[in-house]
Amino acid sequence: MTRSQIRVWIRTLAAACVVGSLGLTVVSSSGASPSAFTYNPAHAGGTLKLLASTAGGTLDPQVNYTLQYWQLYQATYDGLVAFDKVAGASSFNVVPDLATAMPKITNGGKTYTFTLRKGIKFSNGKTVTVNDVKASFQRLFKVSNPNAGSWYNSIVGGNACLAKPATCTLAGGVVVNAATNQVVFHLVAPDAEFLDQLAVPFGSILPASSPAKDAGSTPLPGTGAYTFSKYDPNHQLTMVRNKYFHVWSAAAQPKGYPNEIDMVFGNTVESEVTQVENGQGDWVFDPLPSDRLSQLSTKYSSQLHVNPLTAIWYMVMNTNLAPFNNLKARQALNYAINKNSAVALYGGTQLAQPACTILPPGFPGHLDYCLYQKGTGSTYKGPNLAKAKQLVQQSGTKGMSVGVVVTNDTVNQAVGQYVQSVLNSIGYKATVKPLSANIQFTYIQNTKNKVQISLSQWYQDYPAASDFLKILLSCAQFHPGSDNSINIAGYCNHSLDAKMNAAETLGLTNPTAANKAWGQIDEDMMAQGAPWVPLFNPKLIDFVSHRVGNYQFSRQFYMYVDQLWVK
Amino acid sequence: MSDARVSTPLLEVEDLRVSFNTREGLVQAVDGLSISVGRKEVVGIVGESGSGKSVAMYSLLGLVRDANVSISGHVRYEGREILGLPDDEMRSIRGRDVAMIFQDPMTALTPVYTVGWQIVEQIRAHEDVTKAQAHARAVELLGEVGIPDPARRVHLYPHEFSGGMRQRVVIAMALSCHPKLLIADEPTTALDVTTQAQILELLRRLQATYDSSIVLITHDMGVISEMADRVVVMYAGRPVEVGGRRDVIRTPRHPYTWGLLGAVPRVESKRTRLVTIPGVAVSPLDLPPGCAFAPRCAYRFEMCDQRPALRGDDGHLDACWLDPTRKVEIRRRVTETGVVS
Amino acid sequence: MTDSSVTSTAKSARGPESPWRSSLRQLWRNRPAIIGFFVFLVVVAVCLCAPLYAHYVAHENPFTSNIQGTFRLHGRTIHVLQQNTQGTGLGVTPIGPTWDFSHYFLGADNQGRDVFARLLYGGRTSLLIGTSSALICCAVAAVLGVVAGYFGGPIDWVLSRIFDIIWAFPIYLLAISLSVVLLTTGIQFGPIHVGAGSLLVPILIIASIYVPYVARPLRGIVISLREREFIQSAIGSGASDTRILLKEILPNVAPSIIVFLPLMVAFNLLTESALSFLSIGVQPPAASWGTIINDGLGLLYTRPAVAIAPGIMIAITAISLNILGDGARDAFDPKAKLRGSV
Amino acid sequence: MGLFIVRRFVAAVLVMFAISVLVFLIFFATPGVDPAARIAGRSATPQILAQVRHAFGLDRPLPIRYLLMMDHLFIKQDLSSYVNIGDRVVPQILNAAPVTLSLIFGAAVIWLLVGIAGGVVAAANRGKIIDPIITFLGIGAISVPAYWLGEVVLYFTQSKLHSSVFSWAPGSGYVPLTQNPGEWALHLLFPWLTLASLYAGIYARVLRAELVNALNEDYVRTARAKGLSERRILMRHALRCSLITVVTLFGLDVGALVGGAALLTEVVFGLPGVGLLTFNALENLDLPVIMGAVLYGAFFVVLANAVVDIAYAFLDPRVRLV
Repeated sequence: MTRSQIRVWIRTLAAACVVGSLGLTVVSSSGASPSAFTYNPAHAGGTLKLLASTAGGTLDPQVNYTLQYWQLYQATYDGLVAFDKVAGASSFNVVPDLATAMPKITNGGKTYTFTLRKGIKFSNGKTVTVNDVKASFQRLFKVSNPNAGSWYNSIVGGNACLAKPATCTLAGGVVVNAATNQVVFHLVAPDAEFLDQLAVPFGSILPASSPAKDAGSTPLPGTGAYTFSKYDPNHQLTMVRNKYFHVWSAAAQPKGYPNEIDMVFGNTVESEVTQVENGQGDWVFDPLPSDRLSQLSTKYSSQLHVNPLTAIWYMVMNTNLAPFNNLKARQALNYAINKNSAVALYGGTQLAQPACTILPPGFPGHLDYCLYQKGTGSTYKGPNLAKAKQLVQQSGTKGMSVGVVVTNDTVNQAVGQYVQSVLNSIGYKATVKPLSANIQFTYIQNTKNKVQISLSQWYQDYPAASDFLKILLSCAQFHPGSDNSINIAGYCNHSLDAKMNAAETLGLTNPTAANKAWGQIDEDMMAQGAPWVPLFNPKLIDFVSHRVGNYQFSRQFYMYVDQLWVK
Repeated sequence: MSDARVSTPLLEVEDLRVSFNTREGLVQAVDGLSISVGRKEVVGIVGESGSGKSVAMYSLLGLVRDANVSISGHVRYEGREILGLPDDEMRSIRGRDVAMIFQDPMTALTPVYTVGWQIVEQIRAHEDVTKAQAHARAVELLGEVGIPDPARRVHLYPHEFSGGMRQRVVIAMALSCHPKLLIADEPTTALDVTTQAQILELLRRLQATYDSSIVLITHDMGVISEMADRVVVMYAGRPVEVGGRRDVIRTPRHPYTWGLLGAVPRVESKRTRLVTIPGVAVSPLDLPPGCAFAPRCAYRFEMCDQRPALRGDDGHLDACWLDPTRKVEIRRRVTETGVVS
Repeated sequence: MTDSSVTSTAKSARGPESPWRSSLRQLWRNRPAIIGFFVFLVVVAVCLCAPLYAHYVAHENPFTSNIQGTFRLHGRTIHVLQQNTQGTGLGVTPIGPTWDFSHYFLGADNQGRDVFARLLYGGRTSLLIGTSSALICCAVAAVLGVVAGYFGGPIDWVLSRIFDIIWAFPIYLLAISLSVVLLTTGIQFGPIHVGAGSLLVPILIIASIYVPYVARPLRGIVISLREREFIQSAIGSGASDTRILLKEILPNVAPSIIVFLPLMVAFNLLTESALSFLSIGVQPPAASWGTIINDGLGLLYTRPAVAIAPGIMIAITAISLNILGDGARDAFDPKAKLRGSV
Repeated sequence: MGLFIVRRFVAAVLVMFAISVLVFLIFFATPGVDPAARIAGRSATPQILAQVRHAFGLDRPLPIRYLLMMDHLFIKQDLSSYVNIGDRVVPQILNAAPVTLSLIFGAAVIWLLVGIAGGVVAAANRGKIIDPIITFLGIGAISVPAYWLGEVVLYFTQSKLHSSVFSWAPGSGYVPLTQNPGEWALHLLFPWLTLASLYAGIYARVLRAELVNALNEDYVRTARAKGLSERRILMRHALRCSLITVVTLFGLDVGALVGGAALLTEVVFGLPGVGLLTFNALENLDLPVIMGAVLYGAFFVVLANAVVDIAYAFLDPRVRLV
């Protein structure tokens, strides 16, 4: 179950950073994407059975922060805008959803004007009104949305709502006009990622009558093609067709194929795989057990779908604690670790790709470079142990004790033990400390726990370079003594901070140049700070049953559950 | 021995030998016991603990379950050889023809069943009667052995009875099929003095009523003197003196018997101290080749290195090399001084 | 006057023999128990040789990842971890058993480490934990049980209630709760600090959860002893509590403790492996039989030997200890009522 | 009897109180477990964190938090998970209980049959070869780690021999009895056998020892003297008295198992019972579920103790309940 957590967490984005909002708008404002799925009624019907070992927590789309349910929310909830429901790179684009068109952005990027579509109904039969929109954004604060304080407080009145959520009105921030069906957002500052933030499930529009607290396991009505009819976290989550649904934009909310989609909980991963092999289930949510992979890839290769993820596994070193408060020590480890070994531990070359950079390949701003390795060039060739030992010698940290903190699932522990071996081989005395997956992530953030080095992962929220660099490695994200200090390295380089701010500003006017700047920041970060050892960019395997057809993959939310055929 | 046979014996034991093959070696628990029990006769078998008297009785009924035991000799019940009978045939004798009473009434009854249940069980094991009939007989039996309010007490559990009452229950159960022979193994040893007397009185009365024979195993000469018609004194698995009660009590011939008699407190006696037999009982593992009692005997002499045979007259036999006249003399001195040696 | 009394007379006639000697003699004569004892000794000896095997025979360090490693077998160079090349080419499989003592006898685990060498090292850890936790448990239980039984009163009440609480706590849940916490924090007891990864953590956890199971019967024995004449007369003669406890009580409860020991070692061995199996016992890269089984689960479908071999070792060890324990019970304390397991 | 119940009840409440406090303290002594940070989300700002903390009452002093939790668990019965927000603890346990009960019911039938038969056969055949064979099998059964046995069973039934001998063996998981009794039994067959093997070993050994003791008792000699058959002596006298011990053991074992001690079997076979629920909650550090499950488990242990005492009195007329 801990293994599933790796995929469960999705990363957050901090306060206002401005990247290519104009660009996004330009790309998508043409309306429905030409490549939207065409519906083939011959395949409609049936029940799709998804298998997951455990439930993903609360079902409230404004609270839940797991990929497990974000993947399902695509078919059940809509925001004013949505990520394009297409395969391939275009799935990072934002398209209008409940709004008739992309918003009109005025006032130097501080005002967004949407027009709400008419005639759309919630699954409880009530029509969506502008008041529902306003209530939904108020509700974000009332239910203590995880990112209310980092994303949505860019709306005027947001900070007041944070202070007193019970009386949140967002007065002056969200202005609606029932007569014109217009919704106007006023921001405190320009924010290029505001549309992305509206497109993720937190921006879902819910009935104004929804309770002002986390709805937990009670399903809330939505506007999607499906609606949750039943949720028991120990047994099953059931999605059925929303009888009030009609297609208004296939790019934003296409019609789905199965009549019912069930996610069944409580099986072991082993048994899930067996069930899918035997056709008793249609898809395994959890990462596949490594000992089944070779058998699966030989016998069931046509049922396996492998897709690269814009995500990274990395060792993060505490830059404020010996020995890794020494740059040479950090560089030494970068030289010493064989990323190919980490790839092998994750499942081999088909499942992951060695990483040298912070931004994953295919991600905005990614720059191909590889500083610490045997030889030169931008592709990874292997470790340089001699160089590593030399650097350790120079750093004067030789012989120090190092504790490696990892989570206690198989892959993480294996990587932890490998890193321990490497540390020992370059002159440290290393130990591994595996912790429960639920403790580890907060444990390594809190400086009180004096963690020297740990293994962590980062999966994008949405495509923006700042989502990696600024969130994980800027001074503002370092909170000593707190469980929430996502800059785990505690790395603070004011000149790079300034460059990141400059890149954001540049992004408002010239996204291409901005992305180039981000790439340079990435390389500078590794050259000047080396706070991480990037290990690899993982790929995702989806294993589906033989009866499943029409597999489509979104780079944003992964497999489109509702587009699968079971008939 | 043949002289002692007064009528067709009910039970006849001839040269019974019981040995256990233990890790320490061969243990000869019973070494050539021969007795006969006539009808309506009470035979007392007396000896210290470990003298083999109980083992002898258990083995002749097939109650010794040790895998390492070997039993030889002859046991005839009403003239029929019963030693070595298959278990199911033996079972029809046990409990019906021959019943037993055990030393400790506290443990002799199964604790989880009512006394009535246990009596009924025995009746129904041997007789084809209904439960109700058996139950009625159980109540009757309990009344007969002197348990007040038997109709109620038949439903009580063993632990709800006192020791004496429990022994009465055991006796009632033993009598439930009207056995011809009752083997009572130290029936009074675990009881207090007044209860002992009552139980002996009961046995005597029942013996008269039922015309049973009794084999009474005890280490207490006092019990023998009150109950037995004939007496067998055993030491280390061997009979050392056999005879009529009067003969053995009045004119004991074996030094071991003297010791046993000395060990009986007699209220009317002028003596105040008990005679004790010096030394401990000989180990059945390494019995001396000669007289087994010799190591403890104050009067042993060279002859005692050979095993004495049981001999004598008028049905009073003993196994001792001492000259009969010398025995009488020593015996008198012992009785007067109260000192064995 | 049954057959047993015959033999008991036999014994007493042979003259006094110390009960210890006679018990030991009886144990020595119990052939299965002695076989069990020797099997256990062999397992211990083999496991103690782990470093020799790893260094001189296998030439592998079983605690260092060997992901890119190769070795030569029958003149061919073989990768310890093999990338799957069939179908979609997913997965990396370690080599399986070579049945060659000098090269990966039982194959490699997912880090390319020699499973057989780890099995031997794991045995050292498992046996160390099983034995030392049993010793600690029995020692603590003896002290608490004797104190509770001897002094009675409020001390007894408090100790008995503590036993009740631990008793009512589902045993694995207690162990798991403690493990989850202690594996994060380690143990801080005054100036003594035990690191979270230390073997002392599982040792102390396992020792403490079983204390009531041993202490309760001992308390009962002491309570009944206290009523016996020789203790009463010792108390009457004014002997100090310490003296009575050491001279009178302890020799009388010692046989029971001896009977408990081998069985507790077996229990604790099984408990350790269960906790390690749930990955809350011995922490990597240290190996115990339980952790190797846990490692092996990820390879069950491709390399079952990794998970099966340590289980067989656990079973052999526990069987030998249980047979020895049965013999010890027959010899020292035939009346002791012990469960086969906890 | 009335007094007995009162005393037992008071003792149970005290023990459960102590356990709940213990769980509570163990939980909050662990760094990194503060559920607020996990509930709030990965990069929640301090304000959001404070709101969450307040909403869950995590900013109150420990004793108050304890009382609040007990209030939610017992009085309001709406205590809900920290992980699956809104998922109430009490129904979770009630949903898991039938799975555990199914597992234990079947296993208990098997282990009682096998264990009692084994013990009786061994005791009745002392001195023959079958006795040491049964004894050795019993020792073997208790010496094999149950979870490992489960895994090996899974390996053979699901992988190694799945295409031949065990092609009928279903995958792991649970099918409710009400849904399909056949599948229910089929899915539980291997978990039953695995769990039962350990206990059958224990029971055969214990029963054999008890029977051998009983067969040396005076009352057995009396029964023989009564002329009863060996079979009747064994079954009606020796076995009946030995059953007191077996029933005691059985009560305590079932109590512990219902309370979650079947955890390893449930984990290995993926049966969503109380043990697995508790284990997952412990892995997730989901205090409300841990608290509920541990108290539930402790309740059954305490209850089993009381039931055993009553059964004891019923089986052994010498015992009085005080």
